[in-house]
Amino acid sequence: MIVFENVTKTYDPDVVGLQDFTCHIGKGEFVFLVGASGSGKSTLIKLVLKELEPTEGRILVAGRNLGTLPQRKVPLLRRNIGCVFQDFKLLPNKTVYENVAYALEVVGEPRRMIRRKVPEILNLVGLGEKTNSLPHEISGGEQQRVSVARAFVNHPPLLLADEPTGNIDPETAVGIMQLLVRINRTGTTVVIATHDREMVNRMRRRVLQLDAGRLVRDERRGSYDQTPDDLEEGV
Amino acid sequence: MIVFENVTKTYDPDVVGLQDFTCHIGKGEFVFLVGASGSGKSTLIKLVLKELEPTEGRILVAGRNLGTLPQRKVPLLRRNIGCVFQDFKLLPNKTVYENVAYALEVVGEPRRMIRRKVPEILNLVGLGEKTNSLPHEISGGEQQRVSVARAFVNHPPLLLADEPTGNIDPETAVGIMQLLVRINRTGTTVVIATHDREMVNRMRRRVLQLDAGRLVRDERRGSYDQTPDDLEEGV
Amino acid sequence: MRLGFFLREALGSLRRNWVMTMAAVITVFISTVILGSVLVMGENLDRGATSLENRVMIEVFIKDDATPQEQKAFQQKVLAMSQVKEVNFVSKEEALDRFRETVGDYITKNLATNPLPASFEVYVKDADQVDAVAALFYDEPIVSHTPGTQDGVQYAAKTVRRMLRTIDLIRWGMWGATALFAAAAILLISTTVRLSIFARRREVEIMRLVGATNWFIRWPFVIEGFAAGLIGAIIGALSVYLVNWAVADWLKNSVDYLDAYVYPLWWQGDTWPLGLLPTLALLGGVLGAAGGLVALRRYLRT
Amino acid sequence: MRLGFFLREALGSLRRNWVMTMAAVITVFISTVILGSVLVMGENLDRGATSLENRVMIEVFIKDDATPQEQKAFQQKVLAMSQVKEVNFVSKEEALDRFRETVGDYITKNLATNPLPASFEVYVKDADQVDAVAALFYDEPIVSHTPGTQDGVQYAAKTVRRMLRTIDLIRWGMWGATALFAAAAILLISTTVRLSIFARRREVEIMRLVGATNWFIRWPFVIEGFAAGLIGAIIGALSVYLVNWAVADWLKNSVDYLDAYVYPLWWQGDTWPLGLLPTLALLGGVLGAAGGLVALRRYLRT
Ligand SMILES: Nc1ncnc2c1ncn2[C@@H]1O[C@H](COP(=O)(O)OP(=O)(O)OP(=O)(O)O)[C@@H](O)[C@H]1O
Ligand SMILES: Nc1ncnc2c1ncn2[C@@H]1O[C@H](COP(=O)(O)OP(=O)(O)OP(=O)(O)O)[C@@H](O)[C@H]1O
Ligand SMILES: [Mg+2]
Ligand SMILES: [Mg+2]
Repeated sequence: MIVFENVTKTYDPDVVGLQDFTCHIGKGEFVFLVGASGSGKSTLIKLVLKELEPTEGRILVAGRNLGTLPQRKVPLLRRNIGCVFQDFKLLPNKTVYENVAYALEVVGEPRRMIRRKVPEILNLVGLGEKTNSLPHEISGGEQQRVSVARAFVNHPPLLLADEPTGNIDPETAVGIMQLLVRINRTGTTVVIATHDREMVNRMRRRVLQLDAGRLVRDERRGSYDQTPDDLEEGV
Repeated sequence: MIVFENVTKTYDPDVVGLQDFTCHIGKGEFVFLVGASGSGKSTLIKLVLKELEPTEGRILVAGRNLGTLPQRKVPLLRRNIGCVFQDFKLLPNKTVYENVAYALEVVGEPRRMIRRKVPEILNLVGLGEKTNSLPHEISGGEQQRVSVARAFVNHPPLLLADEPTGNIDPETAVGIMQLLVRINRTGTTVVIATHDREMVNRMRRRVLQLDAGRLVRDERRGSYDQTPDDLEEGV
Repeated sequence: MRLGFFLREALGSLRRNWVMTMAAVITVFISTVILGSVLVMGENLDRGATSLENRVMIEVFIKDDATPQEQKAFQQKVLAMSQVKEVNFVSKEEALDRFRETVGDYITKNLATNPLPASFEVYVKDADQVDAVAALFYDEPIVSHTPGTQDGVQYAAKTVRRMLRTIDLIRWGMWGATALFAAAAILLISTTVRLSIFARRREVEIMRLVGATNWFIRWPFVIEGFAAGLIGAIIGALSVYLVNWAVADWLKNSVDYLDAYVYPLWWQGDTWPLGLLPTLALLGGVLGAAGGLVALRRYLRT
Repeated sequence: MRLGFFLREALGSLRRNWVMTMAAVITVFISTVILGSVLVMGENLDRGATSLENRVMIEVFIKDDATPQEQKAFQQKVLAMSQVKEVNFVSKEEALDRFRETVGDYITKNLATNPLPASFEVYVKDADQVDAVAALFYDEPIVSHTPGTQDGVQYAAKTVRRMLRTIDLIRWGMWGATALFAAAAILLISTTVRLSIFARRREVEIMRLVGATNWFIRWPFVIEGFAAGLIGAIIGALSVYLVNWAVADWLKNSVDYLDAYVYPLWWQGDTWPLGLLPTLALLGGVLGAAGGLVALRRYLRT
């Protein structure tokens, strides 16, 4: 689903975002992306969305080379990727409902379907009562869940989540994670950047660890922290 | 330091923010504020900053009644409160350095002092190298740490932190917490809204738990979760 | 269905971003008022100039011994000329009467005979041709010249030339002003639109990240710009119309001698097939929409 | 020190928010150009009108039997009048010469004697007073009336009245236009400033939450508005000056007969102590700053 080949991303004044990063994420995988603050997790996600261009290297998403993908095909790419953004990226002038519906409008979903799907997903993330609130009228965690709902509502084949539970209490977070797992079971590839040690340790899924833009660990059933055992099993 | 007396805050269409909330936080205390997403933690913090007015009840901060505090005294109040905002609230057109320096400019700190204090605090939160970056050029966790630095730099007598570690990896988070504890030892009152179960459980400080705007637990050496024991000890 | 969505988006946005909506409407409104005023004033000046031009007259003095038949024949010949609009005959007696009116009795009383010749007043269609037309009469046998001169054909050559030059100047000035104000209007509107889209650049960025195509993002903005522009321009055009109407009315009633020069103009079907002010209104809408398109370009690249 | 901070803030912000800076500068620029053009045109019209007024003349015809002493005495008496600016004497011979020039030899040749009286041409200081001044001469013994009339004192009463009315109209129109365009300029500038502060309302909110007092927030915005306004207005005022100068120059060279009516105006020390265009430039700055202040109010309350 996602292939990174020797990808390097440096920001203007030699700030390293990602350094010689190579990895392969198969269709239907469930991957945690961990690493200290500033280690390059968001950079990686932005690269997959073609929000950023890599300085070097090649990125393939669903078999398409992002480097040669023409600009006018980018919306199509993004419609097939659900993304929970670290800073939510909600449209400030749209209600919770409209924000989620927008992702469906974009793909030309008929209104009838939108009217059914949006409340469904909002109930699922526990926002049934905030349908008509504007983003600035709801709490941080609620905003984050709107972002989660918008990323899900499309049932995209690829789901990227950048710290989707950072502003959510552990219980709700578990609910969100269960949702992600359920979605993963239907065949969706899921990539989650997170700092939630407990969650990662409990789920024991594939873990990619970044450090200063480099891949330092890639375990099939990893934990949040790098243990000596893990180290041998891993890269 | 902070006194809430039967404070109720309802948002426009009978959305409850805080409901009949009464509590007393003494000078020099270190308090965790926990509760599910949307339970009213941020509302409480906004009330202390007089960013919001309570619908009912009385709030005293450092002995001053916020209800009768004239508008022109509000800046003075806020200068004596350091606040880490859930959404960071960095000035988008100012560099990391300028953002932190702004909190000192506001109180009329001489430039010489600013030039010394700001790099100091930035090094402390691990941002020594991002001094001249703009907020959109740094990662989520780095932004959060700028917000933390800005709240600290003043050495205010009261420090409010709204999920100050939500976007930060556990290790850096521990560092931030140690910083908070150190600041608390110098006599600063610290109130932290958080979802970080591990942290709360490890620190064993006073915990206030909110549920749908109501205070449901107030323990002197509490944990994140409400245990039957705690329940007896508490409210 | 998609159109419905775009319309809803645009209207919702107009309502929610009313500071920006107001800014766009006000800017277009003022631009329309300014441009409309200039156009209306220019048009009035132009008409005034034309009516001045229409007064350019050539006096052709007739020999006292010309027979009525000769006079008649000459008059018909002149009338048949393509450049000539109108010909009046002024008899010797009429000429003396007019002279008496202007200089007073005490001069005409002193005259032994009537020294004034009869004349034809020839009005040309186009003031530019007055020289050419006058030249045609010089050699007519019926015309009375002082020997050795051509003073039997008289017209205010210098005055006509000045007038034509002044009219030209006024027309140039008018076109210059119109061009200047039109450019100013376009610049103002595009500045406001650019500013309001700048204020919403983050929104645009989010829409792109969620997979919206460029046109999916553009349409609501275009509709929005068009609506705001149209509203502003309609209010502006109406204001111009009302003020123009009121001023024309007031001038007509209070400044009787001027009334030939004040035309209430809002339709002007000949030069503006859609009407002057409706065109302005439409233009406001189109400018608003185009401004939106242009301003969006920056945020839709890459 | 604080001033230094505010200045740095303002300049940094002008640089970083250059879309907004440009918008403010362009808006003030256009406003200044429009307002400046109107003021300059108005001033020219006003001067033209004044010079027309100065030509208002009363002709006082003198009895043929008046002695030179009587004439002298009368002339001095008239000159002493406070409303009178100038008096010229026109002898019978001059009058005939002038008459010959206008009507041609063939009439004067027919005259047995010189029927034209000598006259004084009296120029009044203020065209409004022409009636009153003329009335003063009616009963002078030296004045030659046709018995039973007062036609020995003549002035183009109807023409003067029309002229005065037209001049009044033009002045009114000019003031109206100036007021209109000034209002438009203020509205435009305040709209742009409001829009750019709207785009930065979140910033203002953050500053307040960090404990900045209202004036601490305001100063940089005010300085910013002043600077942007000043820059725009200076460019605008310079443009008006250059265009005005070029047009005046061109008109002077190409339209000789008009040159009395074209004044290059940019200083105008009498009506504008600081100079017309410098005042406009300063006004731009002040408007920018004031606009910033007013627009901020909304976000600085509560
Ligand atoms: N401006 C507002 N207008 C209307 N309702 C609001 C507003 N701000 C908050 N609320 C509502 O008030 C309740 C409490 O919000 P608050 O932000 O205090 O929650 P919180 O405890 O901080 O949650 P989180 O952990 O998700 O940040 C929520 O239900 C929220 O939707
Ligand atoms: N637009 C940018 N310009 C310059 N440097 C940037 C930019 N975006 C990110 N960086 C830098 O690149 C590095 C990686 O950033 P990234 O956002 O990928 O980190 P992250 O792993 O998501 O961190 P966090 O957990 O704090 O969100 C950081 O050092 C950051 O400062
Ligand atoms: Mg990140
Ligand atoms: Mg909160």
